[in-house]
Amino acid sequence: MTTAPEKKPVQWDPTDIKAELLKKYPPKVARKRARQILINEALENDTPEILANVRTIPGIITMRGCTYAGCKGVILGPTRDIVNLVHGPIGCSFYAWLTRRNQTDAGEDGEQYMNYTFSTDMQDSDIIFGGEKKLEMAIQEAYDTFHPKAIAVFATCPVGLIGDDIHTVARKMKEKFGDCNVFAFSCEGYKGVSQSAGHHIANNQVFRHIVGTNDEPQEGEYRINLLGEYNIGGDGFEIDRIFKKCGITNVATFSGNSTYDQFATSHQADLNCVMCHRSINYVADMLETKFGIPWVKVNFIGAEATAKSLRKIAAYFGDQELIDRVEKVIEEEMPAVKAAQEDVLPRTSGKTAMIFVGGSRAHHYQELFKEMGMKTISAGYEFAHRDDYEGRHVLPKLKVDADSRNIEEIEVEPDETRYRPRKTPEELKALEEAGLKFKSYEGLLPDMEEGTLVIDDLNQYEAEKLVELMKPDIFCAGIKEKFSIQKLGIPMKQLHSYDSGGPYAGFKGAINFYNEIDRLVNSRVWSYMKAPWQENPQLSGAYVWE
Amino acid sequence: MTTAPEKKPVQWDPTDIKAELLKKYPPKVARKRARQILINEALENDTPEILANVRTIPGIITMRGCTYAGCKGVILGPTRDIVNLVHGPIGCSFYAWLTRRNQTDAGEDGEQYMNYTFSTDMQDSDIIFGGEKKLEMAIQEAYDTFHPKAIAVFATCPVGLIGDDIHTVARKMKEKFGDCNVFAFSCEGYKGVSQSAGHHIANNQVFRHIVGTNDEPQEGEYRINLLGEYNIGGDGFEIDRIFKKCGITNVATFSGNSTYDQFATSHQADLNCVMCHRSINYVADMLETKFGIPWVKVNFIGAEATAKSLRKIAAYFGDQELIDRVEKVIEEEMPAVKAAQEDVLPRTSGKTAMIFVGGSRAHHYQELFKEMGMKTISAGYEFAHRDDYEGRHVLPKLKVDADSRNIEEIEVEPDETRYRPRKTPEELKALEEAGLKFKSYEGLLPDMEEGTLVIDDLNQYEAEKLVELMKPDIFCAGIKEKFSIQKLGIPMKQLHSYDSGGPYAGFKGAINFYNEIDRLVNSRVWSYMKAPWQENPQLSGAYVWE
Amino acid sequence: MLLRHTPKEISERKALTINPAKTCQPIGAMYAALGIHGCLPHSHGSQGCCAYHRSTLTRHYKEPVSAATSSFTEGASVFGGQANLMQAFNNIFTIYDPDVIAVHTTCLSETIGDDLKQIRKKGYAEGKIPKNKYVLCASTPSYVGSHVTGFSTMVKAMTELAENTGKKNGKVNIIPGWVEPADMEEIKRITGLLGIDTILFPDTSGVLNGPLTGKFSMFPQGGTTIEELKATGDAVGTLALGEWCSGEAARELDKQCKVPCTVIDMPFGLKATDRFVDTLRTVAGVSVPESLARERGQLLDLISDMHQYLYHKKVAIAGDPDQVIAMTEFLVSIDMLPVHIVTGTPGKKFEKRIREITEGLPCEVNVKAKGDLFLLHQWMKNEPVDLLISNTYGKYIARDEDIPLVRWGFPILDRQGHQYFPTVGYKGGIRLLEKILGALLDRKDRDDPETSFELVL
Amino acid sequence: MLLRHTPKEISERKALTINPAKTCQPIGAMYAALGIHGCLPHSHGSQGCCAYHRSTLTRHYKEPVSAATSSFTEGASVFGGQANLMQAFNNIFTIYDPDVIAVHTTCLSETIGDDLKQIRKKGYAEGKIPKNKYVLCASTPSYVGSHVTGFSTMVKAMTELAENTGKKNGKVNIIPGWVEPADMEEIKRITGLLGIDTILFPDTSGVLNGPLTGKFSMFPQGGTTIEELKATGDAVGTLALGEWCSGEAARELDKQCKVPCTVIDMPFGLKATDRFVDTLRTVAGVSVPESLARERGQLLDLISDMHQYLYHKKVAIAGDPDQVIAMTEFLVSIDMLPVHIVTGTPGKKFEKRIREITEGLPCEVNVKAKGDLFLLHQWMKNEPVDLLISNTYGKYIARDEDIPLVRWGFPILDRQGHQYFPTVGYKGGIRLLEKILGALLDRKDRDDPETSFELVL
Repeated sequence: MTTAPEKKPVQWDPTDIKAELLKKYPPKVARKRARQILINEALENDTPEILANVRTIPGIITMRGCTYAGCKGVILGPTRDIVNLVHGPIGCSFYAWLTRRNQTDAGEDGEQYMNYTFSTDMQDSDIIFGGEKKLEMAIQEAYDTFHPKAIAVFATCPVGLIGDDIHTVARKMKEKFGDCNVFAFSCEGYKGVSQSAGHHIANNQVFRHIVGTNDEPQEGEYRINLLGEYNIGGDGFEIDRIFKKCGITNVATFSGNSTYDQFATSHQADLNCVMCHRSINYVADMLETKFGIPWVKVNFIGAEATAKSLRKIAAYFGDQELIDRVEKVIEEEMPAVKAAQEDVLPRTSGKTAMIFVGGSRAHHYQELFKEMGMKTISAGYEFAHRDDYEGRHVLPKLKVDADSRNIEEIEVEPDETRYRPRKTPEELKALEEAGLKFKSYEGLLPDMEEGTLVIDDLNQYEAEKLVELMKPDIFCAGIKEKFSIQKLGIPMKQLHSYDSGGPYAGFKGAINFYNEIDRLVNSRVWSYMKAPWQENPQLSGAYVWE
Repeated sequence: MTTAPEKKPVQWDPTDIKAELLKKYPPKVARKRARQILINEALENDTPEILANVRTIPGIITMRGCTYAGCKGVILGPTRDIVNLVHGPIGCSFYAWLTRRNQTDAGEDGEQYMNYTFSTDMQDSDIIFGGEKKLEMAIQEAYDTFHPKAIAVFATCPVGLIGDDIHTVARKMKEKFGDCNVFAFSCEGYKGVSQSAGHHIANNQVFRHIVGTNDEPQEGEYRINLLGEYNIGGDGFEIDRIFKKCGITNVATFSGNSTYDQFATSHQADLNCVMCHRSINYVADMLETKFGIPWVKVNFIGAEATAKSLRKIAAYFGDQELIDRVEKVIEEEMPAVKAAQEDVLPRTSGKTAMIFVGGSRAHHYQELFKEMGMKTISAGYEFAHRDDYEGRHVLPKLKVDADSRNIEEIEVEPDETRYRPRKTPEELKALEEAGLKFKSYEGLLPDMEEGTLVIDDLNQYEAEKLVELMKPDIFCAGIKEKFSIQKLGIPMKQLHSYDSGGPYAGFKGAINFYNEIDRLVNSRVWSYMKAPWQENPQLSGAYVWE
Repeated sequence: MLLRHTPKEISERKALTINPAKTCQPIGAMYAALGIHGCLPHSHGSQGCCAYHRSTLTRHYKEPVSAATSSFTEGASVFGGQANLMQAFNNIFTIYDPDVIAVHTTCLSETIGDDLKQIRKKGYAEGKIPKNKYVLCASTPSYVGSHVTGFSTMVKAMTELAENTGKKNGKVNIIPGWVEPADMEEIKRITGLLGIDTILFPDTSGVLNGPLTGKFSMFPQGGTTIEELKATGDAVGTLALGEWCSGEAARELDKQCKVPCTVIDMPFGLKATDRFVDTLRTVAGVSVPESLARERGQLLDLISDMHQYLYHKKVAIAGDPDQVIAMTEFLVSIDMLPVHIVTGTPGKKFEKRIREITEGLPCEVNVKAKGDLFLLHQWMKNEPVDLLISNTYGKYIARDEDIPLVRWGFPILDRQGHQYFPTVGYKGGIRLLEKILGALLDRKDRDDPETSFELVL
Repeated sequence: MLLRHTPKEISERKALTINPAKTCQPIGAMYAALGIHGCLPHSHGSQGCCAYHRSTLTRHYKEPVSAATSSFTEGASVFGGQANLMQAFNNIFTIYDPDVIAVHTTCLSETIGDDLKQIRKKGYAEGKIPKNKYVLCASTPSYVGSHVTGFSTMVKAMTELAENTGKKNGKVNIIPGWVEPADMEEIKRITGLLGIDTILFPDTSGVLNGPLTGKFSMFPQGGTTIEELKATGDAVGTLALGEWCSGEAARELDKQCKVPCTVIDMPFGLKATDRFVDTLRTVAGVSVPESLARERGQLLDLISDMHQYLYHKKVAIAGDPDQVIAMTEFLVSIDMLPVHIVTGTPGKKFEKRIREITEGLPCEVNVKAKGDLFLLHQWMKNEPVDLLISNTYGKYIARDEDIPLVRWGFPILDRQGHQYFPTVGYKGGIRLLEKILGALLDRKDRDDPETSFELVL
């Protein structure tokens, strides 16, 4: 494998870059974007403020999707035994059909609707006369054909506008069936400012309609829930493999490879581990408030991060047997990781990356790049909030604006019968003092080097400029961004869906990632950009044979 | 399915056609070809004389192959447990590698070398210094690698010329190995005038080196050998299916799907059934002379012919149980045949065919066409002798010419210990009187209508002319002929290798053939020859929209 | 089983669509708009629509697909999207500087009743749209028709630019319909061989099958230019390929500019290509050159050579109406048996055409417009086929039923080649045939028992 | 198992060839001769040779292949074939009336020592060869080299016709080597794009990929004409593609007519095509047009888009030297790992080139000239691969080892398309890549567990 020809060293000053990015914008746009583009100067507990979770500017070619995508696509998508029925014109259902690479095991019961997509395929008559009847009939037909445990209904843009009352229809059908839970999501695409609103709507309803509805005792010790892990490319499978090896019981994953019953019994877990802070931290809060389950932030992206997260869980339970077992697992898994790391390091060290995804991934994946000796020179989120950048300490300061006001916040009280604090206040305090932080997330900024560029809601124009100016060795974003970046001769890795790869979580995932990035940044392919006649373009003007 | 557009009726007189075929030839060529092109006026027992089994004229684009092809390709090709080693330059081995569609079942012992080809790949040094050493070494390497029952060595053109003594090498290696029979064939390509010489050389050596070498008693009643059936497209499998159903034991097929041991025990059969008269009638004679096994001509091409052949066998054995069983089998098999026949007849009746292949196929296949209501308006053989056209009564009259003189005729005597007449002369006479003819073949001519054209060793030029003038609905020959005929818009069916089809023998084969010919003569495809702008070629010369 | 819950028994569904064989209008409008040079498609609605369409087109083409959105929020949904669109005009022309913005609506903006043309007027009036720039408007409610309808509507919107100067320019308009960039290139090659001066619109060749050169251009070299679109009004006639995709635009041109039109099938397969070439020859008064006749003969040659593997093989097809009609005719013409035929797009005319084409076949034919892949799969369970022709979503059915799949149509998300090799025209027919034969023969090679495994096919 | 007797253990074979990766000279001479317009190839030997070559070429092309033979009998083999050949000259010119007969020898006529040129002389002298007709003579003993050698020898024989008038005609000779008719067409298209006036010889396009029209022509429209062959002597230079196939002829032209020559690899894949185009550009002093650069960029785009499926996949290759060298380079250039490489044609230079190309790969590479498929199969049993690239005979190995097969080279007896779609040039590279990806992704779709079955690839 040969390395692409050495690039010319690019001297850049972050201030200049920022100015360059803003230069072409109309003044109003420039002013707004200026607040979303930040030159990092985070110090411990002192992070600069960034504007996030605000409207995308019309006409700007954005990376963002909609609320429906966050709700149906991201959160409910990977639930395998729920029939997810989209109420709306056909497109919304079509586009969310199998495009996210959530892997799913049909399990012992064999219920697996992930490969299907269901829609009411609203027609103009439904828009004019209302679609409730059709929705009701569609629910009935789904029930008659499949007899699923649950049917979830998703509203698309016109549903809210024409006033279809999907919740009433759902309730009615649930009562009619008796053996099938039917519930609905008011996740019209225009709500909120990004997918994030959809996550919230989805999680609220899952919490309201499923969580805590099954008190049947479950087997297993060291019982946790894994929150905000969607089993893209099999990440969840790898994490579950590690949990199993450690003897940790994962009661419910929210929501990769999940089942209805996992959500229903998730209140029986003793610890909530939060992966993607953005999409689910409020569920962790609600689970604590209602059932008394504490939560910690974990990260299984990166081998070291995985080891650290496992140790956190072991420390929480405090059982020496578990602590030993976790250490043994880490000891067993790390040699292969180290070997892979050593293999790639000579080829990857000193290279640079940019990451613009998520949620949390723009933060988590920096761990993996660091393990490869690569520096993330610019990063940002697509749909995060300020706390994801600056840490949870800014939460009280966040303002509720017109868009976030419309996203329901559930008021939760301790459950009358099920609330059970897992640790006494003293135990919690002792754990905190021993370094185990609960309900804590410091955000992206403190983990990035000074002078790096942190940009919220990056758009196509800025992405192209950034790449042109800073010439990273790799750029990470989503499918829409992939090929415009690659046209510039820079390899691009999707970190939403991982292109074709994965898992990248856990120990085996780290190895996969090292090799994948090695492949990308060291491929011969990027060295062919110029044809020989461009590299040596002089023309003889006549037959040289003559 | 639509029928191709009705052709203009072609009025032709066979004399004119013949004249037209000969017109362009140089006088010497015309004179020779005139004797090979015959306007049929055969009456029972009175057939006109045709010139056959003579040299192909140099420069003429012939359908014929060589002696090596007849020996290695046709006869020994379908023997599965013999390592067939070609001594010569690589080509001869390469071309005879898997190209004939002989089907073979690896059987219980699992020995199956058909998918391999073996060669000494002679180099110029071998030509200069002799190839015996290399041959010896190649035999040794084959033996060491595969430990086969037998290794057969085939001479290619240069071998005879440089004087390699392959028979001595074979004998030496046979003695050296002890458990592997090694024998050789002097089947240089230039011998004889066609493949036919190669069949003869092959059969002689099989008879000399293998037949009758295994006296271990074999199981089964009503024991026959099937001679001259090569299991192209699975014909032999279908015939064996029928035999099995009838309770007839097929000891050895010469040589489709055959094994060494089948040949070795074939002298234990009680009747020889000859399919392809051309390639093997002399083996039948030798088996009768040496072991006392009578032979009858059979034909399993055509459902009626199959029934007739089965009845012949049953009649020979004369056992009522067998006779009844054969009738029962015919009764069971015929309804499906009749149904298929009735299905195609409305679409095939009245159509015309030409057949130029073989051996015997140009005769046998006329049966199947007749069953479809189709007339064979011209036919001929590629490598047959006069007796195949005119019947065995001409055998005494055949002259031995320079080419046939070189093909060995084995002198056979009754075997001292193994000769055993299967029937008394009285029994044979009684059977003859009851209509069962032994050693009898009337040839092609009596079975063809008067005025049809019978042409020996048809060549490309004549084929094209024939098709242009007589416009048959289908033409049958080999792969070399296929596409020049089809370019004329006439479907062409290979009857050497059946293109991709088969089996066409037996009852199921008949059904296959009806359907295949129906497909060919009624395909829509041949109706598209003219583009619409050719069918309606007037030009407006300007935009019609204007 | 991937689709383990699909029962063999078919029960009527009146309200529930499962695994659709269509998507909604806006993506068609976006694809069509990409066929105009220097055009930025714009989705007037929630930003998710635009993201979904860009993602799907990107996955199909493995190419950048630039498009903007009005990024509706709840406010816009209540008060109307005019402010968003005005802001978008300004931002787009300032930042990306396209020659034209092609705006299409969504179910959202349609439901609230935004009037694009009125907003455009305002855009010009307030200087948000520069005087020398263009904005096309297409009303593409997602709850009517399908992606095909959206395509058709945007193509029709292009005719707005046509100018009838009163002087014919001698050109023939060709509306290719929703075909691949490589198909559009092939249509141009064929008209070039015929020596006809044409305007092809839309034309995504050079836009969605671009090279990798180390440079990114938001507006690649390809696409029908504004000048060409203007000139369509002076053309001598319009040849529209595919009633569903192209008929409306052709008739609109006739209505607006008195350009006479002929609507024929898309030129997939022998007969439809014959009609395409013959129509062109007739209307333009040219001769068909030997080179093109040779391609026809090559296709025919291949058909006849391999007929034994095609004959009476049963095929299930899912796709868009114009494509499926032409494909069905092609299959029938080569003696194959299309037995289950579905399009997601509504239209009784589709079923009628299929019935006509398949009349007299020695088998029952199931056909449904506004059908879905779930139904097609059920049909296949009841009457198995030898081959499935569909977009990539068919792979789940193909694997479950162990049936070979030829990927054809939109979207193809898991194989490459459709960008580069046409399936229209005679050469395209050869490619289709190569694909069909490859699928059937690969299966044969896999399944043949060792006794009859074949070297020569 | 189809090849159930092939042991994993490799023992050296000195005398026995099993399942060869070559055939003998004459078929190459016949194929080359078919690339001359109005030429009837003639096999001077036993009639079986001619029958075998015609059959093999027919099965590969599914086209008529006309060729004559001297039909040696035992007598001719003893007394020499002169009488047969004289008779053949007379018959052929009388009956078939070709412009030229291209005679090649066989092991038979070589062993007995027939002197073709002397017989030709006699043929002219005795009027068996009309004055205005031509006879080419190629000595192609089957026991030397391989079919590639025979091809090369006949191409060299063609240079006999070259005439050096002393006045350059401004043309560039291109000797394409043993490639498909579609490849020859593609080479002409590329030189056309470059605006270079060329003489391509031999040229089987139009000969072995003809149309079905209801007419049969023994001498189809294609092929290099005698006039063109004559003009090669006045060309400004010769570009020979492939040392094995074309080097000899190019050097002969230089020797005879002082036409300078350059021998480069066959233009399969990115880099070899780059060199082909760049050499043409340099020697002809032309600019590379944007259209060709775009094709290059498209190939590169596809490589980069699908690199994840290609990267470090192991490949076994069997084929002819010029082709295999170029293919190996292509695979290395796209980060695949060609690990087992066999050609049947002898020549240590082959192994040297392959070693150079594969230097530094992170795997051991097995390479053998004068090897056979039996050995390749044994290598594959010891070090399994992800893909096999070979002619049709590889299908037995592929099925036994359950490895996907891309059919490429000669002969291809069981699939169609090679006649119509080139694999040379950038477009050909896209096609090769499509085939390779198709094979790998079909396997992936077959083998992926249901949990990770993918919609988007």
